[in-house]
Amino acid sequence: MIEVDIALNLDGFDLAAAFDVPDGSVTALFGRSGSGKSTIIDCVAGLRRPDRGRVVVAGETLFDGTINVPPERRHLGYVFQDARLFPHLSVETNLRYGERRARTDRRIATFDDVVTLLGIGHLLARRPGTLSGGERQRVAIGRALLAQPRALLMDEPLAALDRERKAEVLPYIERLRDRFGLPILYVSHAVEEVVRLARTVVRIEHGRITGIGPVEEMLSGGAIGDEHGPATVLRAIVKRHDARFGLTALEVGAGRELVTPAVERPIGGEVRVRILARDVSLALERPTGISIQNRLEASVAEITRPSPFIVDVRLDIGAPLWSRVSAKAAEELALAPGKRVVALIKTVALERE
Amino acid sequence: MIEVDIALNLDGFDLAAAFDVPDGSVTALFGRSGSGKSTIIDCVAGLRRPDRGRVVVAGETLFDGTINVPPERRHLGYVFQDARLFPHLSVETNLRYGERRARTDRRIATFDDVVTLLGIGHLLARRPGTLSGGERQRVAIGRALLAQPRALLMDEPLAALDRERKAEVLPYIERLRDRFGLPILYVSHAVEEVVRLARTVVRIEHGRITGIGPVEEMLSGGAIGDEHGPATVLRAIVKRHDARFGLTALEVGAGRELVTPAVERPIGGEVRVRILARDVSLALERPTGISIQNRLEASVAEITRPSPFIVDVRLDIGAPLWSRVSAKAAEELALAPGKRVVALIKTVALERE
Amino acid sequence: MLLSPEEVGILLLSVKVAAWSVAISLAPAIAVGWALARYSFPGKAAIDAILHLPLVLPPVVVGYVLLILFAPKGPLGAPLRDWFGIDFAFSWRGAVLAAAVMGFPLMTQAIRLSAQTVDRKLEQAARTLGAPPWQVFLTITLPLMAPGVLAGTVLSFARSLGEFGATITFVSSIPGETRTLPLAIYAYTQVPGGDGPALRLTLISVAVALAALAGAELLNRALARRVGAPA
Amino acid sequence: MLLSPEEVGILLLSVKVAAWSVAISLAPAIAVGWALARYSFPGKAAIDAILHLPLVLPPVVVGYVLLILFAPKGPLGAPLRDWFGIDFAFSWRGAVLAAAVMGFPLMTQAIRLSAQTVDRKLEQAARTLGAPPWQVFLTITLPLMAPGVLAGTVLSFARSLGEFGATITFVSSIPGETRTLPLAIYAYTQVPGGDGPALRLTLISVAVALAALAGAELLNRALARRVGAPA
Amino acid sequence: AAQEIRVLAAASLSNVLDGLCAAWFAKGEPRCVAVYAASSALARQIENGAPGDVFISADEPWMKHVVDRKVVRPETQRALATNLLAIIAPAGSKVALAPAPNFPIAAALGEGRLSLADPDSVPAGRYAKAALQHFGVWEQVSGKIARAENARDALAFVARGVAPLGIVYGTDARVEPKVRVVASFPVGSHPPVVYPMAVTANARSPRAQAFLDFLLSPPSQAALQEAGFGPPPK
Ligand SMILES: Nc1ncnc2c1ncn2[C@@H]1O[C@H](COP(=O)(O)OP(=O)(O)OP(=O)(O)O)[C@@H](O)[C@H]1O
Ligand SMILES: Nc1ncnc2c1ncn2[C@@H]1O[C@H](COP(=O)(O)OP(=O)(O)OP(=O)(O)O)[C@@H](O)[C@H]1O
Ligand SMILES: [Mg+2]
Ligand SMILES: [Mg+2]
Repeated sequence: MIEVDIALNLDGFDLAAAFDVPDGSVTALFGRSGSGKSTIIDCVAGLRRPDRGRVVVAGETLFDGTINVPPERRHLGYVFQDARLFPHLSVETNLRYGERRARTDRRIATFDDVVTLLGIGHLLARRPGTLSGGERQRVAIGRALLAQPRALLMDEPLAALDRERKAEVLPYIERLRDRFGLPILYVSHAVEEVVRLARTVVRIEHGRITGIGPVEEMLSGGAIGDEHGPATVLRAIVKRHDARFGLTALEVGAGRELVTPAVERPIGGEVRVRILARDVSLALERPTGISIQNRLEASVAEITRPSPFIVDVRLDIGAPLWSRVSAKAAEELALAPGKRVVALIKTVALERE
Repeated sequence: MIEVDIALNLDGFDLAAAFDVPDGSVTALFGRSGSGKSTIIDCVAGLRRPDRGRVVVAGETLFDGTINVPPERRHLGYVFQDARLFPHLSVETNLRYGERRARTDRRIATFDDVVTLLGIGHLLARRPGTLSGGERQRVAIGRALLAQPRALLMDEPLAALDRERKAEVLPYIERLRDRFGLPILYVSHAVEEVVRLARTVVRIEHGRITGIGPVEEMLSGGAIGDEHGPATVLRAIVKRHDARFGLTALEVGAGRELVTPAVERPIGGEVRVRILARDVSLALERPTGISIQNRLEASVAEITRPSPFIVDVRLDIGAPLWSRVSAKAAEELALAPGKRVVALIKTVALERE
Repeated sequence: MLLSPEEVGILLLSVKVAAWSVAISLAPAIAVGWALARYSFPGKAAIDAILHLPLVLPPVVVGYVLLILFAPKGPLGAPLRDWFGIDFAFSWRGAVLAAAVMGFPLMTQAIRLSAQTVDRKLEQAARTLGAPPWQVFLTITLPLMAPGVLAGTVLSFARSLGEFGATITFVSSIPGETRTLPLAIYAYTQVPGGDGPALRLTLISVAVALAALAGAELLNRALARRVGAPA
Repeated sequence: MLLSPEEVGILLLSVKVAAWSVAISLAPAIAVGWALARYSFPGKAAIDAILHLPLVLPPVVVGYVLLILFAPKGPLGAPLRDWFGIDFAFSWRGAVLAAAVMGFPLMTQAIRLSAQTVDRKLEQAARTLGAPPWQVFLTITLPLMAPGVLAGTVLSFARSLGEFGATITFVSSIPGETRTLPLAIYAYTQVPGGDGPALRLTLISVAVALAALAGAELLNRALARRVGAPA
Repeated sequence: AAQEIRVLAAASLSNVLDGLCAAWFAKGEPRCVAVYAASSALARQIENGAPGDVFISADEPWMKHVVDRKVVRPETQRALATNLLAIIAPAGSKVALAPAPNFPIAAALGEGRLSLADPDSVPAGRYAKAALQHFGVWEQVSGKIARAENARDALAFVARGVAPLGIVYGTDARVEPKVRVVASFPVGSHPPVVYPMAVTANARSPRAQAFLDFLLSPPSQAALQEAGFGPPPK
């Protein structure tokens, strides 16, 4: 766990922030350019001294005004917004720099894995001077991972990467998070990344935290989430596997079943599914002859309007489930609290990314 | 118009590229990290000398092996991937650097407009050293625009910007493009940006062009969109605005209408919509009592299986439209080429990003 | 410590000579330092070596070479005298020349060093913004080289203040004309019992150097602030 | 040009003295240059001034000060001799000391200059990767300072090769012991008809300097390649 | 090497002394190592404990300095040789001057300067000043002096045509083809130019005194006079 509670003043720019990053989870710092995200991360990493406050990682107090553990003994992997590769060392030596100094009792990434994942094998002998923007950033990510950190601080790590590479790196970061229980503090302007990785979002404006909460909640508020509307995270139990179609049936809430692409969990195991509100359609009756596999009986619990033309509906399916529809659809279906409807969710929309 | 036809070899990396950027249009260079995008732009800007080939802007030959117009007389606005602000000059002096040297007969941007647009008014007296990543990039964009260039070269200009700022800067670039007929060569990994700005996409792999074509064509189908399945980009004409529900009806293909959240374009104007295959459901008959607003008559043109359990269907709605469904749904609906179906697309899924 | 009029005269002369020496060296040193940092050309090593010669040779030899070259009938002295009316022999101008020659390698190396570190990507950016190479040099390269120019100036000024061997061999020690602080100090040390006055003059030298360095340090800090480096 | 055994002896002695001078200066110059570049502390200007003194003062005065301090019975000479058995007076070690003192400001300034330009963000990155400050210094800062260290070494080596006034005053001109190239050249210029041998020795000096500079230039290019700067 | 004899000598003696050292060694005596520097530097070094057996100074004040500090043995002090002062001009110069009371040296200089070793600090200059004072012309030329570091440098200014006239040691003047000796100052017009020598207090060589005697022997003196030096004063 990373616990942050700091304040500092930078020549007119005032910053005060307090939040936690639990183990095995990603917390995203979300805010406009210049709002103070990199500054906060610098404080956690020990590169900037807060005026006051405290920083605790894995129970160890790294800063509290008296204590100020130097960066090299914090064991945090920092991927900088600007890659900061060492220009006089080869790519390989850059990568090995932290690895050689890592504590041997914690090993989260091997050199070969990281090089393969990031596709930088052909660059190992080069100096950073001639790398392309994305190549530089990939090496920087690898370097931070190979230092075998006990937490990751990532400042727009994927901004310069193409989507294919992103699609390869993201699951890797997820695996690190899950397998080693790493807490990750993540800055990104890309909502998809945040939605995908983060459990919690810390919203920051002009150096002040204006909201902390689960991704679903924070992204429904408007400012950040209006792209996809709110999302629902459901806890579910694996009921059945359908090997023929590559599907898994999950039990969500009281007896209700949700069919998703195959989940590699034993029957009875617990999984989390995240369902974007934009992927949930509503029907008055259970339709037939339609490709949408999930048709769940539900009742309307609550209706909100994040904008005049958009309606977010909280359904009750034994558990809450959010759906976003257009104002016109809401009127056509005469949606109102208590009304019984069928929630339609495409199986492919539940593909774990 | 920018005409590019160049070849060069960089210590083992071989590049050959030929394409045009017509006036008043944006051409996007699309390719993976390290594929040679920045190198091409450097050649156009005159910062790197191709081994052979030619570069022509607005009819003037800037390079042809004999001629090699120096960068300062090319009058191209270059937004670098790394901002490259002058560290010893204030933000204001950085901005004014090109403006002072600009030809007075071409004036595409005024200082105040640019500063307001980019929200950098409060930074004018600062030195670049203490700016945040996004602030730096904004100043770099402003600096290039104020040089009053006759064409723009933009290398991931918005990568470090938050979405609100992007949403402000993008229309401005569109206006420059339209009002002054600027040709713009644009590098970005963000599909949304490209879809929105670019007319043409040049796809590049390992220094070789593997495709040039209109955005609709290049970004539809599997090649680029495979995270969510293929995507469709449709060119559409604004037909009607529905002020009450904040909707716009677009004509896509022969008489077929698509309802999207309101688009700020006059009736008759042209827009592009991008539709992810995962957002397109299929039904055998036109369903009723359902929140999904778009129900388009279609026929199955082609069926592909990117994985055993996933089926991508190319529909014909006058134009091609991709849909992704589970193998189970495909079997239930007995999908086969020629079959008539109804494509269902949620309005909220079409929100312009 | 009150200075005698003679000491004041020596001090002023020394400062004048050192200041002129720096002034006439600056432009050529910038040009040469920059060229050495940026370009490879045939004979570069030779030029570099010639530049370093004043360091390697005993100053007396340098002075002697200057004497041969710039004597009124010497190969350089004659045309300079005939065409431009400049006469170095036994004049403070000769002292300036000697000091400049001795300080030049120091100035050039410092400038070269900082020219090497200027990021060419910034220069490229300036070109795309419409600045031709000479403007790029004046507005980007030179300001970013400023720390090196400053350090080179300090080194060369200090070296000029302290220049002895080449000066006395080239233009001798003429009170009020070429007898700078080191020459005066030397003269005192050459007579038994001259240590007292020599010490006074030495302290004056130290004071001048201290003042010059303090000024340079202030400037340097201002420069550091300008590029926003953490103080 | 064939060298006489005497000339070879002088040459070897000169190179030995200059090499030792550089060798003993290097570590302190790096430490001092770096500290001056990075830290502000009370008395910094004074330290800076003291470092520059050997430039500002006539070398003879520096030599005289060294003589007084390091004479066998001098305040530093006596303890050094009694406790460590090191004797500077009138030995080649003294010539090394004189050369080192005279070259020190040159070396320090060059190093300081390049220490100023090392990007601290890279040092920060190294710390987050687990390197304590001394490792950061050795693996990041120092290699990035290499051009300055190299330039400083060249300057100081050249200055050491050419050092005359302080050396002759401090340790005299003892054949085979302290009579380096400049001292031998000087000796020849002091006697009638000595110009021929003096010229030969001068050419030897020039050749040594040229060789040293050519080596430095090669190293410098290698360094430039290493950091991937365009050639 | 413990046997060798180390001679600390004024730099202007170097070429003669090298020959004499060789002759001394040829006689089966210990090797002689000559250390040349300015008299002032040598005197200070001796004062500070420089190892050396014999000190030969270019002037008497520095010898007196070391005698006063008891770092040479006063009883061993002898004069090695004397020197003459000559007025010189560039080889092509037609100037004619003969030292006499109020002789027209200032007029002969014209706009030019008179090249001397520094009259305040260097022996050669001091002697020249005394000679000029003797003839009553010092006041006329004192503002036109170019003060060289030593007599050799003074000679160079004249040889290079930078100064029209100079006053240097006769020994220096006679071997420089680019200068012409205009006149010599008569003995008595200035204090004798004497090179005093002595054995140092910490001399270790048992042959130091013998070396002084050798230098005063007729063959050595002949070699000195060959180089232009005069015999030691009686
Ligand atoms: N001097 C060089 N020597 C060898 N290879 C080089 C050199 N300069 C660039 N390259 C290589 O050329 C390729 C193209 O680089 P470029 O910067 O154009 O890529 P890019 O398409 O802009 O990538 P990105 O999206 O990561 O910025 C890269 O693989 C890079 O490593
Ligand atoms: N030394 C300084 N003096 C004054 N202001 C500073 C200083 N350093 C940083 N700032 C300001 O502090 C604010 C926060 O900077 P920070 O780098 O943390 O922003 P950020 O949230 O990371 O932005 P971005 O998304 O653009 O990277 C910025 O407005 C920046 O200009
Ligand atoms: Mg930031
Ligand atoms: Mg690039």
